[in-house]
Amino acid sequence: MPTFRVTIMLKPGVLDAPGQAVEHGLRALAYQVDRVRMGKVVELTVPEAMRAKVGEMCERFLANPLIETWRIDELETVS
Amino acid sequence: MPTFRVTIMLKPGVLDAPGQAVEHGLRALAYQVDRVRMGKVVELTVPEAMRAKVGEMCERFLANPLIETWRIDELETVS
Amino acid sequence: MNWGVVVFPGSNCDRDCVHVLRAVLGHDVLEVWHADSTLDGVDALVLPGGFSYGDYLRSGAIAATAAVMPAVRRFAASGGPVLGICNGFQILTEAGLLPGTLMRNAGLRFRCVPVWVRVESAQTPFTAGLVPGTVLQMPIAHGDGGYLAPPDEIAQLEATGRVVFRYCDASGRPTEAANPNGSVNGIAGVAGVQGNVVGLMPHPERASEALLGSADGRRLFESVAGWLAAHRRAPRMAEGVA
Amino acid sequence: MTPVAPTDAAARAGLSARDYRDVCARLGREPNPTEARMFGVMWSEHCGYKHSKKVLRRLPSASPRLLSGPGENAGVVDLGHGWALAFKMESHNHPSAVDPYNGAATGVGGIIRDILAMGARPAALLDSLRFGPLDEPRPRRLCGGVVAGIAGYGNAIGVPTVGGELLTDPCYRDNPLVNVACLGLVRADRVATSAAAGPGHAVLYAGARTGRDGIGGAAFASTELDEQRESEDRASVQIGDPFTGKLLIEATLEALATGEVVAIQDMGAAGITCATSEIAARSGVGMTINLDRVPLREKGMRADEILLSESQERMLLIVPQGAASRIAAIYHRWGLQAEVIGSVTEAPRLCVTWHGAPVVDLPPEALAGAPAYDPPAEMPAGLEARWAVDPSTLVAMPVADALLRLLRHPDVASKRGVFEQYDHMVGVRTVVRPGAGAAVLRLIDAPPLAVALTADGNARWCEADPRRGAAAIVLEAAANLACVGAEPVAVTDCLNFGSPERPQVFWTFREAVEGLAHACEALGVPVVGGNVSFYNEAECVGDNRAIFPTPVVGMAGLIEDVAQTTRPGFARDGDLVVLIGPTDAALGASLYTRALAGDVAGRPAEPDLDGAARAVRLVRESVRAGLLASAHDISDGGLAVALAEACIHGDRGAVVTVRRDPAVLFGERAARFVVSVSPDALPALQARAHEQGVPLHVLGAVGGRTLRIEFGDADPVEIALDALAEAFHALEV
Ligand SMILES: Nc1ncnc2c1ncn2[C@@H]1O[C@H](COP(=O)(O)OP(=O)(O)O)[C@@H](O)[C@H]1O
Ligand SMILES: [Mg+2]
Repeated sequence: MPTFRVTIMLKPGVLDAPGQAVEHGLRALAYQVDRVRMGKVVELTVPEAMRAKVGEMCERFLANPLIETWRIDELETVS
Repeated sequence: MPTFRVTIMLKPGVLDAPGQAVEHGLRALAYQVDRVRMGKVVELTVPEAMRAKVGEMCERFLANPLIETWRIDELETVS
Repeated sequence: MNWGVVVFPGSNCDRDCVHVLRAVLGHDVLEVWHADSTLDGVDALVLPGGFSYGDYLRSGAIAATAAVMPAVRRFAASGGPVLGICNGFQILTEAGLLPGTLMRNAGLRFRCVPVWVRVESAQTPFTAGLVPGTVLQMPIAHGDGGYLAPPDEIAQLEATGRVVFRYCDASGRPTEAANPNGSVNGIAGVAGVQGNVVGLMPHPERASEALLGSADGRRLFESVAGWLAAHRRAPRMAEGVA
Repeated sequence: MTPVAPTDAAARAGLSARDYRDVCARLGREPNPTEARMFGVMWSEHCGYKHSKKVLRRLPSASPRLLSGPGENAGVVDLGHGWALAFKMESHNHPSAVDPYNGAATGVGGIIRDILAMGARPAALLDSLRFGPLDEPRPRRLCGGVVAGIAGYGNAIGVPTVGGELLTDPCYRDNPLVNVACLGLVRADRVATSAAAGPGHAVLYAGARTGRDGIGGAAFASTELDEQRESEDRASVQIGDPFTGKLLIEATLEALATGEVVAIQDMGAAGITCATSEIAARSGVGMTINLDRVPLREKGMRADEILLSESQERMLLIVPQGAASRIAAIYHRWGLQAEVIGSVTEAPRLCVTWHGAPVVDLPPEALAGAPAYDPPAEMPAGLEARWAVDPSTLVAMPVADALLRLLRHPDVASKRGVFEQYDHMVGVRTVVRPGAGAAVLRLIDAPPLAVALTADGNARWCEADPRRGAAAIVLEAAANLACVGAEPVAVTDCLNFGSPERPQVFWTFREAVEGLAHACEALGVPVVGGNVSFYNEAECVGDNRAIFPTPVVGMAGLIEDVAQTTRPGFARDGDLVVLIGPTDAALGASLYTRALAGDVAGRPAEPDLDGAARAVRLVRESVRAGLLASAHDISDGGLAVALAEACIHGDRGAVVTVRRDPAVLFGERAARFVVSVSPDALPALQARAHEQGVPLHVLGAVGGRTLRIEFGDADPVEIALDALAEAFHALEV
């Protein structure tokens, strides 16, 4: 069965408060960072028949199109 | 400046409650899914000098080594 | 009248709402299970607060897929009064019954504090009995309460009187300091296009008895009976249905 | 019998040679490796109370109100009007040190299931926390993670966290303390038990699936922490799922409401092993368990892993065979697992099979009844020398500076940054919210009854004198309850100490228990349950040493009429400011000397238990009679801090006159109060005080926008209300 990694990030322009917090945290630990963005990953293993539906799953459920963008990568199935 | 994508997933065997809940949601929407795993992504843009430190940042701050594993990929810098 | 209170897995204010509607207001209450497919006999519906499905993925996202939601949509479409409180508000936005979304609080922390909101519109079942400008004190308790919608949507909401509640100080001034979570324009609650679906982050059920510090929230629930009468959706009891 | 040397299996299981011989004696044979591991965990200090058992018998648990005492999962006390409360405190110190968020979150989940096991609906949480100095990075990180973990779990399951404590000291730098108490409400005739299993009954597993997490966690909780172990022990952190925890509460209460559940217990430390052996031992029966029926989360788990897994959100129910499917259906409806994994047998043996083959066969009480030790005790060297120090010579600081420094101190400063992260209102019971003193929760189904809750500890006092200190803690808790008009009905305690194998630590433990016992007897309040956490030792002040002896007390009180409570803040200008209790207090081991001179020097005042009990009663009765406009207990920082707090909470100033003496201003002595009364109510209060033989002094009056302390001489101290409030609210958590 194919496995997909869906990476969901906030749209540019939408305030990424968690990302900013992580940025502060890293600076507090004396690391220099220019920019941090936080996002989610969903790894989906689905029956072959569902392959074509993954985009729809993101659109309808996994992401919130109002504030989020997503990207779908298929992972090489380790069988 | 280099940008890295850190992908953080739960170690195998660690309870993935979010993944289970998402699986439930997808099924409720009549999608067939075999397995769902949830994780986090952190996109870091850091000064060249910090390149070698990214692993340490994960270990010390970005991930919880007790229960999470992480993977670091460098993204082609779009300048 | 007959209220329905939807119980999702992880709802945790359902019993509080039932207590207020039943014991404080003396209304009839039907607990609606998330797997039910009808809302027969319900005059007005509450989606209570909590952490439905753990609020995993996004607050309210998974509950929006629950089996009862089609019935909730039909009820809303037919003009039935629907109130989403806190997590209930998040569920309504995720289900597309209300515009916008609720982001992580600007301070990034869960906040449990009393706040004041100003009633901005009386054009809803839950504010019909209130005068715009009225200041109500109710507690908030949430981590994802920052209201956000695209600028044009916000302009629309403001222009069409669909911003129902706005965070303000005790004297009714909507200041920055009075905005507890970074909501756009200090928006604490909004209504759908028809006005019968309302969502808000503060908890009116926690402010319905003076003993708990405020009884202001009760007025939201009290408004509904009058509104129903005026809109000729006669309460069940009037039809003699127990 | 002939002594046996521990095999590697035993060594792996963490059994000492001595315990291993004991196991062999009880079994009449050597345990197999699986059995040895079960003993290793069940006989760990955390599960077995080997060092504390005998000493704990000293704690009074008798009370006409007691429905279920120590021995059950939590104590249950009758409130009258058909209702009872269940109350219990637990520590999760070691897991929280390793993984602050998950350690604290699972601590909340664990204590909630203890309350649930009594048939009670969890109604409130208290958290008592100790960290190193919060201006250091590691303690800050630990504190942030722990508070977030408690919020993350407690908020999601809809149980309000209505109070607690947060205190800091360098001795907790590497060994934070996370103690959580839960209060549950149950109909007096519906209290559940773990001791009623009968032959033929089905053993029903309910809740989440079993995975590999947290294996050996209980044993881990019983070992000293150090940097190396921190990495090795990672395997044993448990992950909680509050969503499943919430479903488990609702499903279990629904199952209990059928009246068909004969016994129930949570599966916490030592998981299935502990639940099965304890239910069997308490019920005087045996069980046959088929591990193939246990719902698993992972493939390839071994029998001992299944038996010892500490996966969260699981309960074990004993039900009549005929009812099993009905009860299981309730859990299934809530989306949870429910499987019959065995049955109760007449013969008192715990027989476990896996893939058809027997893996365990032993008497349950052998597992459940760990041996009780009599460790050597020895008064710490230098304690007397410390008592000899005169603390009044240690600090030389102007009164105003000292007062503001103390108000800024984390032990005193407002914990708003903490309790605003907790949902303290869900349940619509919270009448008095966190912020000052005890919380008050109304009983929705039995108005106008209410319950007051407080958690208190003072390790400074206990470090200087464990017996006096522990007694004073109980009095402080009672004082907090008195201020809202509540009568103490139940105490639960968490005893956090170093290694009991050190005679000097064990001596302080024994002394502290004596102190708790004396004070509880004086107040006539039973200790209905609690928890002991030993081995709280880590790198601290250079050499490896124990934390301060830190007993923490949770106290629940009954309020007959919720309308009759009062608040700590001054309420009306013109009211008189009155000190109830003796003026003389001690600087020994006070926050004043610890915070301003860095020393725990001198000795705390000898608590006058009888006098304190009378003072507490006087305040409680006066509150109930509506005599007092405000009431606040005097604790850390003494009279001066209490006066400042009463001003801050009431947003009103005051003018008082006292003797110019640090001991009067900053000295500490339990069960003293700052109250305010209208001038015409004063005679009535004085009459009552006289009747009860409680000292009472009118210090001054409420009013103005400053706290003005006069000494009957030329230069009074005057601090603006805003300056006091700024200091008090400065704490960033
Ligand atoms: N960790 C905490 N969690 C929740 N509430 C807390 C915590 N720490 C302190 N509080 C609350 O802050 C107030 C003051 O705490 P404390 O000074 O210990 O009270 P007191 O001295 O009256 O026992 C109390 O209401 C207490 O419940
Ligand atoms: Mg205190």
